[in-house]
Amino acid sequence: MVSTPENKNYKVIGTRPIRHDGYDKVTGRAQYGADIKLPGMLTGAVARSPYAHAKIKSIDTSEAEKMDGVFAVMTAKDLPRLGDVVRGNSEESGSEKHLSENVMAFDKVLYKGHVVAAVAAKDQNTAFEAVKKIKVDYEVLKPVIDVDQAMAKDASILHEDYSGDHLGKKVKNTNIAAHVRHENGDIDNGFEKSDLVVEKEVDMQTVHQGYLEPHSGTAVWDEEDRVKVWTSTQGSFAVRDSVSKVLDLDVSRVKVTPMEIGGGFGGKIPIYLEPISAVLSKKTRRPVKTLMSRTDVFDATGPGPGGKVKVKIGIDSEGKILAAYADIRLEAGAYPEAFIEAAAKCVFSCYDVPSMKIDAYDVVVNKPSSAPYRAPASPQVAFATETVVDEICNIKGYDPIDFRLKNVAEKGTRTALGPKYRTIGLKECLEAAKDSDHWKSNLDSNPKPGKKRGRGIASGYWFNIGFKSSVNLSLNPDGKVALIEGSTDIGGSRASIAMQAAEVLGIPAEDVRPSVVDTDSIGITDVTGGSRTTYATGYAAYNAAHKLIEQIIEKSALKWDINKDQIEYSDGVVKSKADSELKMTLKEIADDPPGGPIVSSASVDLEEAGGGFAVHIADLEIDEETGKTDIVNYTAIQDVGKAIHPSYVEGQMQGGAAQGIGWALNEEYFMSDDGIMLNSSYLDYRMPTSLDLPMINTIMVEVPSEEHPYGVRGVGEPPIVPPVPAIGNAINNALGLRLLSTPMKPSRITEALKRKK
Amino acid sequence: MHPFNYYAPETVEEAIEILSKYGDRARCLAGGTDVLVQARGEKFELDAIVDIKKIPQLTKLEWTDSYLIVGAATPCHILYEDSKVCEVFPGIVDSAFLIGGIQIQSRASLGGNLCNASPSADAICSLIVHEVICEIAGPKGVREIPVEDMCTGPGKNALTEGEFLVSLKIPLKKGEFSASYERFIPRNEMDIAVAAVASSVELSDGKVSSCRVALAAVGPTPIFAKEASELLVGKEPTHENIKKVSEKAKDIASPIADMRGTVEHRKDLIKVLTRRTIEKALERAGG
Amino acid sequence: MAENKVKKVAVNTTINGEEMDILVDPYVSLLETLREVVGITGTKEGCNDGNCGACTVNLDGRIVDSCLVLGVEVEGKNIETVEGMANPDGLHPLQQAFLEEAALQCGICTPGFLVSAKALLDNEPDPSEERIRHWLAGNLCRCTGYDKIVKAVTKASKESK
Amino acid sequence: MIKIFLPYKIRENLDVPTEIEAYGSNLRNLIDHIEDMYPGVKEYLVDEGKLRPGMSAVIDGKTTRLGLIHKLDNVAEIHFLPSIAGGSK
Repeated sequence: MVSTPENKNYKVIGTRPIRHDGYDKVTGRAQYGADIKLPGMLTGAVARSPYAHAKIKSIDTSEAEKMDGVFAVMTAKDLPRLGDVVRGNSEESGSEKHLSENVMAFDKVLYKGHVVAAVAAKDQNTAFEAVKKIKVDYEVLKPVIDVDQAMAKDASILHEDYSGDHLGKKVKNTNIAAHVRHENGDIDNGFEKSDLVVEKEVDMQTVHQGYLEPHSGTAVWDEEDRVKVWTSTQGSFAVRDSVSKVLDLDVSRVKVTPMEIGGGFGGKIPIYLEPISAVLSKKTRRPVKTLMSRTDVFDATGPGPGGKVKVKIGIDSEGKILAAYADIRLEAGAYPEAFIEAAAKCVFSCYDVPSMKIDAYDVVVNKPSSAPYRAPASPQVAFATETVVDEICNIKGYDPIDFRLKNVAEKGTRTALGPKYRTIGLKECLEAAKDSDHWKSNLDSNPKPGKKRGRGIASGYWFNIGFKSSVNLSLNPDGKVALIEGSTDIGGSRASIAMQAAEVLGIPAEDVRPSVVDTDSIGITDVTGGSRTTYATGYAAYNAAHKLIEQIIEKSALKWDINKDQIEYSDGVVKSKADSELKMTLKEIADDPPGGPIVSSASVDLEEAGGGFAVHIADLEIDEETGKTDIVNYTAIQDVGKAIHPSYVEGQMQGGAAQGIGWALNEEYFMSDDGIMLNSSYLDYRMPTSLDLPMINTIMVEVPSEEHPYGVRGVGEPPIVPPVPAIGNAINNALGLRLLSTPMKPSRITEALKRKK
Repeated sequence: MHPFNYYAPETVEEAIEILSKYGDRARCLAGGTDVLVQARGEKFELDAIVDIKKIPQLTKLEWTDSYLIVGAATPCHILYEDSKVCEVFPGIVDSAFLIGGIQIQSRASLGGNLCNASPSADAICSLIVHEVICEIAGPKGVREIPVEDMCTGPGKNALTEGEFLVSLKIPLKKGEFSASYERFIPRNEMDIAVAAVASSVELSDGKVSSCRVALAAVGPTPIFAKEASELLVGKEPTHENIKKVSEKAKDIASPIADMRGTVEHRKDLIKVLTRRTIEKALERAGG
Repeated sequence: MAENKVKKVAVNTTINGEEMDILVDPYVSLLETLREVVGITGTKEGCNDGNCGACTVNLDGRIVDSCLVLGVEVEGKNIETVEGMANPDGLHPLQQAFLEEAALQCGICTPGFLVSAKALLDNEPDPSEERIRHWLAGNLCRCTGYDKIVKAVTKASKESK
Repeated sequence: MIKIFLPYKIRENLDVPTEIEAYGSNLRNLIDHIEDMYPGVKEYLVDEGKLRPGMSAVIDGKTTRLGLIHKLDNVAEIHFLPSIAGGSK
């Protein structure tokens, strides 16, 4: 497609080497959070609230303390009470008080599964039995479990002590933690001039990231008041910061060693068990490991927000969008922050909209405190926008790709929040979709009797965050390079980072050996999330590799006693420009270099890497009698900037699509009126199995980002955005029915079919 | 989980003795795919678990002149990997092939599925339409009951203290008999039935000489839909006649709404699945 | 009811070809036995109720969810886990194919998939895509969308012929 | 002069037009200039000598990571926006 910024033929980038950590992961050697074993280690277990909303009147731990094999019991009294300070301005907003209360409730439980106490015991079964003996006296309160209930006039209030920020005004006694607005142009005029205005409201149930590895937290609190933590996390430094805040310790007293991480998708950014294990360790002077069950994971960790989104779009008679309005109400869960600013940024991101207005509400409800889930809030808003766009195309008979191309956002288009796009590749994705075998194929319009087929298309967006990353390199005496980084590797990032260093150094990917290390051993590195890792940590590796070359040249100059301007480096060889006989391999220069070993380090604090766009095409088949939907053909098209390791880029596209398909068709928090999740197991939280999906075709479009030397854009998040609307649009195509609630499960389809008749 | 001891008796008598001693604080362990999950989930507290797989007749398939006798702890895969069972009882195999995934089928048994008495159990409807007889051993000796009398409520069965299910006797039919089981799940595997139906038919001179329809996940126990079944007996298996059975089955279904399905959807599904399973059974029976 | 006295049970079993005597609490799962008693942690816990397949092991030639087997049940049995797949000559063709096809992202489900897929290929050298998908339906993966896993199993089946 | 766009809530509460113009050699000076024209704005943008937590400045399409020391050479427009959380709460 477009040439990359460095504009050259790559030797390493774009190839598909075996990932460095792969051998440990196919042999069972890789150590994940639960796999750690320390000498004298005890097992922790937590007591959780059976109620979604209640005041804690008292906690009696005496029976548990008396049990054989129980070493310590803790409650929130063992944690410092923190004030309400807003932290940071980047990925770590929110309040310390809420951070701490979410780890363990002080006065009030705000969701079923909220931790109220913990024990450390000789083994898991003893710990579980002890937890059963902890008696908590609750005053049960009425829960609010969705945005309508929470925003109602007489709603039960979660945070009596908290003020909501409603367009800059402090408001007490509200579950609306924030109301923000963005305005751009004159929408009243825009709608007035419109030839057609379409409005839809979608309703999305809470969903879970569903990572296969439950959370864990292992800690040792030593006599010097230093806390060592081992955990499975997307960000060891984020854990260090959070743990130090909750325990009121200086960050340097906390050392976090990241274990291998069994999936996260945003959900392994918050802390849960780490401070609990630490306090239990302080009380017992022994290492403590605490694990979650699958039900705990569903009940008490990071769901992606449910909520309601209303979108209204007006077009002129030529099919150009004139105005757009969005009303976004998302569930934050128990504590504020439902990613409403991200929602606002994403809602009209695929279109050039001359006038728009967005109202977004961050609403607390009695569900677990929501965590980022892969492009947080973007799928929710895309469902509304892409449904409206599809409806416009249906009403006017427009080709859905042509309409999107006519209104496409591209470089220079003003985005919803105001700033203009830098180079982006949505147009190229739409063109690739139009040109794809899938789009050109005939939808089998004559399926088996009783079955209907439909095709849907949708676009989606996620911006990539930048932020801080650090990388150290050292040239080993054998001429190979050790790469030290702080980005926990959730799906092949060791490889994609090492490959960027290898490209700079002109050596094979396998000659750069990456290690992910603890927080004492590398500079600050922000979370593996926000589609930033290959971009930002890769950029740090790129810079560090260039610095390493500087070192190599400097030391060669010393060794040969010539001016360093006379030396050039390429592909693992240092040469004198003047004397062709004078050259050394990396192995030769690495063997006893003058003035000490050859090392380098680099750190970055980056801006966003231009946005990432995806376009998905879904063909499905519906059994009209049962409402069962099967995906029969699926294609994911995405601007990936530059695919460093194409296999893992495809993997992100396929995995994101699969999660989105699950979200569209079956996944939901099925809540009782009391605020209890009734389907908190893999049996009833229906994630797709291998038999539920077809092969997922991928088309990687490469429009390089302007902000990265190789043009990298994040690739992990955009692919979860289009599936929900693509499937909704395909269902409409098959049946002539608009389903506006997720999941679009069989019973909803048969009900809608009956209503239609 | 409350700690329990493990017993692995090698005779029926030994098993009865242990079960009698512990009463409701003991459970049999066949495949463990339900009992271990429930013990862990604190559905009940156990002091003893009695592994019955070491009693030879509990894991045996035996063909007699009148029956296929399936040991109660025989894992599902034994059934669907046996070509004779597949040929003679495809309806039973339908169920055995649907319980859980491959891992579960290595362990889970029809007997366990029956004793667990879940309203949505995949095996029970098939057993009902095959007129299976349960052979139960207990302190007072061996007794036999028809399978439809086994489930007495959600998770409750007809076994009394010290008793356990030894085997399932599936009667061999002389005529053109076959059966089919189908469940509806939103996914394609690893799911619990939203609604399910098993149907069996026996043909004689182009007419249905016997028919049995059983429904799951639409009542507190799997239901033998007797009144629906009877509508086809003595009739030709026409669309119109099958439709009457389906509609009656739908009437009989009395589901609840829960996370797995709505009342209306479940009732509609019963109608669809009744028709589909009867048609499939007819096709298999050679009709 | 008097306190129920529960004693550990001695179990003789063979794990990845190594016969061993272990002492287990009668109520703990084979999964916990492998991880906590034997000390091999390649077998993972994803749900502890038989719905994810992360703890799949091969028990006397059949795959099972080790969370739904008691440790005491494996007396005299033969267990194979992911740790037993590679041999001194190298990786099993499935392990190699998973690496080459990028069939893992986070890797937590990988041991279960490998053990399951090996049992399939041991008995059926040339399974169809549909058969592979059906066989692996008891193993959940949240990262890959299964595409590359199915391709890797297909590739290994072709290569081990 | 640089075109400046302030968040809705600041405009609404301090009666600032949608689009204003200001100048400064760096972001700090620019904010001081805005404050001269529209007293009260600085309080929303700056806290303890840094960009206020939760506030970001997008300079010609790129969110600054340098904050108030960001030099403003050849800059056309700056959007002050609520920063977007994507991490831990």
